[in-house]
Amino acid sequence: MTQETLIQAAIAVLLLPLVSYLVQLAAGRRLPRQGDWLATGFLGLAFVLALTIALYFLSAFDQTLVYSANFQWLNLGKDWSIQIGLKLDNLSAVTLAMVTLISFLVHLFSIAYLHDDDRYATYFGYLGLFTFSMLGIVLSDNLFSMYMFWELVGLSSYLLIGFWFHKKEAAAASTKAFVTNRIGDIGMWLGILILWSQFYTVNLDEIASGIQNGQFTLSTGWLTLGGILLFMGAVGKSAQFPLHVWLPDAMEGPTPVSALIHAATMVAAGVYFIARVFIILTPDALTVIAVVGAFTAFMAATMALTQNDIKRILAYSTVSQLGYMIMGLGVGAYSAAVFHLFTHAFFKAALFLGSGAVIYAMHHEQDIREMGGLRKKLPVTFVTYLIATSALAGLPLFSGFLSKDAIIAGGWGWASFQGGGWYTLIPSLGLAAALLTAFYMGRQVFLVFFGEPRNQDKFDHAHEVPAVMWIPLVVLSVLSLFPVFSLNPLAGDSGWFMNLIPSLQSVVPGVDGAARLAGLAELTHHAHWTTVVSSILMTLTGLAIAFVIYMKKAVDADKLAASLRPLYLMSFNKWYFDELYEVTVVRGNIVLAKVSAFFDTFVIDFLVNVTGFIVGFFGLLVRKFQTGKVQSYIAFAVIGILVFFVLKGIL
Amino acid sequence: MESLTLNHFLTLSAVLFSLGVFGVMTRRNAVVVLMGIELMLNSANINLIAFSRYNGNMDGQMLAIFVIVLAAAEAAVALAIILNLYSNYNTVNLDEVDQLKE
Amino acid sequence: MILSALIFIPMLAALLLILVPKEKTDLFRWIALAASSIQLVLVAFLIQNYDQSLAGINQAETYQFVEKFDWIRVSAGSYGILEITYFLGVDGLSLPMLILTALVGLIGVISSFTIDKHVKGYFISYLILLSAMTGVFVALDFFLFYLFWELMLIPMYFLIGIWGGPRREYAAIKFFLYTFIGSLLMLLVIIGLYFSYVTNPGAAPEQMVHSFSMVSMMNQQNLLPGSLLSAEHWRHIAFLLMFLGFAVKIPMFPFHTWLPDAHVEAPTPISVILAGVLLKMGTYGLVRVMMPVFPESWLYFAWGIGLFGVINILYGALAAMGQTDLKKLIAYSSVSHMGFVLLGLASLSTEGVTGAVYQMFSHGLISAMLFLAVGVIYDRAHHREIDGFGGLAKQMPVYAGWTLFAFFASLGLPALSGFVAEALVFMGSFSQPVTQNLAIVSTLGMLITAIYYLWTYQKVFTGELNPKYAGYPDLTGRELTMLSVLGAAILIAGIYPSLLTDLMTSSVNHLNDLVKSAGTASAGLN
Amino acid sequence: MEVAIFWLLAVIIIASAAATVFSKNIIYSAFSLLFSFLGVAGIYAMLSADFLAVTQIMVYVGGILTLILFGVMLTNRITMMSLKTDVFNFIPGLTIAAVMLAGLLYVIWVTGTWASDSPAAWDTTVETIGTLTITRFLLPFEVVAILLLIAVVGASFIARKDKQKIQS
Repeated sequence: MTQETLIQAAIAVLLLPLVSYLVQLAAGRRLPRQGDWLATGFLGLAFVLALTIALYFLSAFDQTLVYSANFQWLNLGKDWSIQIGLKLDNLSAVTLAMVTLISFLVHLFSIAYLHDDDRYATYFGYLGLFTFSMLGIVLSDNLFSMYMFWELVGLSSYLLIGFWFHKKEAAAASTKAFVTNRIGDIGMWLGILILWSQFYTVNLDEIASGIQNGQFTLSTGWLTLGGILLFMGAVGKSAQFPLHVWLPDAMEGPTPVSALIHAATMVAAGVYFIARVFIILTPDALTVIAVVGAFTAFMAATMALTQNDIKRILAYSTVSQLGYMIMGLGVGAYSAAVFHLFTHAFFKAALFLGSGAVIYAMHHEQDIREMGGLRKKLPVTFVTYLIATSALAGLPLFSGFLSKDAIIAGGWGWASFQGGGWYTLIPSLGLAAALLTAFYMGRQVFLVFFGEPRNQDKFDHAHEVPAVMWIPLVVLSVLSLFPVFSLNPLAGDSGWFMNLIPSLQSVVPGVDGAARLAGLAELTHHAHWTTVVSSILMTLTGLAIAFVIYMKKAVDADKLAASLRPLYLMSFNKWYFDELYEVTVVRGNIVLAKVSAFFDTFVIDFLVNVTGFIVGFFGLLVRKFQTGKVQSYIAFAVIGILVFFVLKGIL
Repeated sequence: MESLTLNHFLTLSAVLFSLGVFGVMTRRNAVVVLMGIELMLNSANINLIAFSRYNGNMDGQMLAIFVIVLAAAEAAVALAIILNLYSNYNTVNLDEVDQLKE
Repeated sequence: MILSALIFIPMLAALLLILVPKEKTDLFRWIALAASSIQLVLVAFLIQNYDQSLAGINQAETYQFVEKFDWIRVSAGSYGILEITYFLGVDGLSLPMLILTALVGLIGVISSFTIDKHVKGYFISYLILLSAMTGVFVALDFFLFYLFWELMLIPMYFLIGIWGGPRREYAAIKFFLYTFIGSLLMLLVIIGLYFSYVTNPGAAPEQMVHSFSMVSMMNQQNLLPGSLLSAEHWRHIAFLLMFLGFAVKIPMFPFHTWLPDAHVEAPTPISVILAGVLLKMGTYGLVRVMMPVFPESWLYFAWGIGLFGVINILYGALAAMGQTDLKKLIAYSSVSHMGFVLLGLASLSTEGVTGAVYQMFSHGLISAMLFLAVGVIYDRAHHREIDGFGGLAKQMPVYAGWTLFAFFASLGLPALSGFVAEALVFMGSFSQPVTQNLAIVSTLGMLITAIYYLWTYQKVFTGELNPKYAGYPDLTGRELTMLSVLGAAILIAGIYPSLLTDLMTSSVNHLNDLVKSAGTASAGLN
Repeated sequence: MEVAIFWLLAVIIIASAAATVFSKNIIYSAFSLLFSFLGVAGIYAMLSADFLAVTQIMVYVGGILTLILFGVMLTNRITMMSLKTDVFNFIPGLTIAAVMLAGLLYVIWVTGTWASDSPAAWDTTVETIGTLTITRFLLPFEVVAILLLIAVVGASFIARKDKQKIQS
């Protein structure tokens, strides 16, 4: 394949979902079956093309292979212009395939899941728009169009989360998602502005080479700030602390949408973006990123412990897993983090679609306390769910283990590279989160699929889902097995993925990129086996605790909760973040707005009217002279003339 | 007794003008006000002609002719207005006519 | 003659309307529609024949479609020769405004089809308004500019005062007085400029030609030595006075309070015109007059102007969030968005000024669309209380979709025109040291804007359908046409801005260079 | 001789003008105005403006004064109503007039810089005025003529009794 063909194929992949969106919006309702086959077909076609591209890159297996093309979007007659283009390298090629695959499967799944919805056609249109925006981010070779697609992702998530807008919670959740994301976007935009004002280009490669050549004239502190600001975008999109609050609420959207958001499109965008700008981040910025990531991983895992909504547990697990990826990037384990993005995408999509299948089977019951024993009723779902859970919990032989292990190993390596001490807290938090993950996933699986049915009525009506729903589950769970990525079930770094997308060398001046890279790799390698052992131990411990509590019922969960009541409440109420934000940010905003509106009406407009009244008052005063008597007018005229002449004489 | 100068005429005209102004401002009767205006016009004419005479230039006299013509026109229109006023208000006392205020 | 045609065709149509009997209401509508369609066609012709490489601004010979005739020429002895010319021309700053005027004017006519009170008077006023607005954007003689500027006031006063809402008289008088005071200040400075500039410096005093030509005032070598405006402090004072005149129109904080009142009371098509075109006249005045005529004052006050821009952005957005009336909300959002224009112009960078002009264009389209959208629901429900609706998306899905489109356009969603403008303004203002701090603060505006639009959408369109509104029809064909035409324009301008920026690039760059070089020249003198 | 005539005329003019202004009886006012006009005509004659002097007598005395008298008659029915008319705003009016007079005198006597030499008197001005009227001042002459016509028409229109009002 020539370069042109590849680029054209990539453009086709990008545009097919958009075409699907436009067709669905314009004519979807009039098409047979409301056009679901058309939208799904478009995505299938896109996937085939993307897979071809990815296979081409795989077969070439060249770490430096890059194809790019761009065009001039805006030229203002100066010596710079805004060039927008796309870049195909190993990372974007495989991501393209991953996104289109998951989107395709979600389309397929939705055919059954939403078949009796009023706005069935619109729904598929929105899915297309969502996929299009994400693909745009993946393919962009520059910050500008990345930002544009970034915001479009925000729009499509708004549309999809609020798809059932007649529910108040859904409408509120969609607003919350968009606004929270906007906060991050502002940071990202400021970061872009810092780079723009230095280099007058938005092309990532040109920025990187500019930094490398020392054309960044401001101090390194500015570069760190720029990096942190760019990271803010990812904090919003990838739901990192402190902007993670939108993601659990986003569960108000249809379940397949959650799968799309959590696995392939929205939250992945943040991590993908940081991976794209990774080389220009200073060590200080990376440390901030690592701290935020590790903290998020741990915090979200604790929140997931006590939730009862099947989707919310998964939502917090997503936040937690994203924390891992961010932490991985922060500690310099670039390829491990990107690797985790992939493995996570598949098993998390499987989990969400699986939970969708459960909810579908249980007639829209989402509370895991109402479930139980479903493995007999939903055998396919059960098996796939179990595989995906194992991958998420980090059991060996599953993909999740490979990538998670690589990240934690990277963390240890980084900690010792930095000199140990407090830095070891980062990988430790990661390990702790691994334990918690194993526990809450175990809890979920035991409560949903094992034991006795707790709601007999709903249980009796449950039945296995149709083929369009379980086929995606099977595909995704197969992709969660270790051989897909690495033939060695205990070491991800020997697999094709981490060799195809190796770690990158920093271009920041003052940092010996090559030495840093080599040092980190060396130390990570040392930490590998201890990590394997410790993380397996953690996972097994977590699962064992869950088993003891929820399977054997050796310890009563309610009593345990009561004895640890403050901790339980803290977890159950999500660390009171929503309440905190409600009291400070939201209320503060409303108060400020009301004060402004009040100020405008009663101070500024009042002053305007007072000016009017003053003029009016003088008018009244002057009116006294308007006696209506001709002679007084003459008198005034004469006086005026006299005054004029007197003044003329004086001056 | 010294000979006449321009200032003599100007002084005469000034006194006449002031009397006219006084009349216009203080009299109630519209007809008398009109007389005051005529006095003022006359004083202006005296000035014009005096300057004309002492500058040896006919332009002043020409202007005075036009002033007289205008005075005639003005008197005609003003009297018509006064008559109209009288038929509408039944008075020619200007202090009772203050509709202009509104 | 094409520019004269552009200006006077609506006026001729208005004259024609006077002859039409009062009962033939449909005929008024179609004549107005025809006049404004012809305008659009003429503007298309202008674009077709426009040479993008010519800059205009202070070079009279690079203006295009120029019409210049002596109008009044009086010899005033030792004062020299006083001259007023009929001088029209187009450059890269006025062409986008003409496109906007023609497009929004046409949409306004279509939207006026629902007016059924004194139809004749309405359309006559409307067409005169259209003429005056077009005239402002093509006049290159100050006298002519001022004439059109004032001419615009009168029909606007009647359009608000007769066809408006319950408090229409208050709003109309407030609008009139506010803008009138502003334009008086402007007139003062225009006269000062008139006597301080000549078109032939160096000639004998009797031969000096004082002209109202803006172009000659933009060339500082035409400044008469020893005249009032050759003193720096007087120039600054004159600058501020004139700036005030334009600031009222923009409207700039704290002179903005007429806008919400005027919008709330004005009928829908007039709100469309008011937000879509009229506000742009203020900022157009800044680029057409203030920057090239007073370059050194502009540089001197740049930070302050930018600061007021930021206050506009943030304060307008916050005030918008606190509103309960839909139209007021959009009016305050206009205040907020016009702040971006000020910020961009203050930055004096190519991106910033391009962004500012682009924002003028884009905000014209977007606010027109927003007011149309509000008009749709007002026509049905006869109120505009944000809290009084709920769940309309269920009942009127197409309408909800277009409104959401307009909301997102206004909050700066990429791929829509507002984003391009705001992005350029941010880029420009951030890259200039003078306005960098302002740019950082103003990004908060992006957030607040998002919040209030989405809250509004949430309150009005989502949730369970309020049973009061069940049975409301969705968009009619006419409403859909207007919204989709504007929507398409917004989309095109957002996806491929080069279509428009190419028209204005050379003018904007020339303007920038002019202001900057004049600033350094005067710095060298001091 | 000349000086004596001037003073005589001046006394006549000012005395009769004062009588016009101060007199309480409107008929007295009108008749003293006549003397004032005649005095002014004399002053014109002294200033070698013979044509104007004659015009003054014809237009003012013959025309305007007659008009005024008509006005007096038509608006003050002698039988029904006192012809007396009083003065109001006396003090302010007097003050303003006095200040004005002071100002004028100040300008004339103190700051006036005009020449006061007396060039030779003209024999007769009629011919010059006639020539000037149809040459240099033709346009103002025509304009004034039209104005006069308009005034005549306008005056008769305004003074005309409103038919509707009479009927009602």
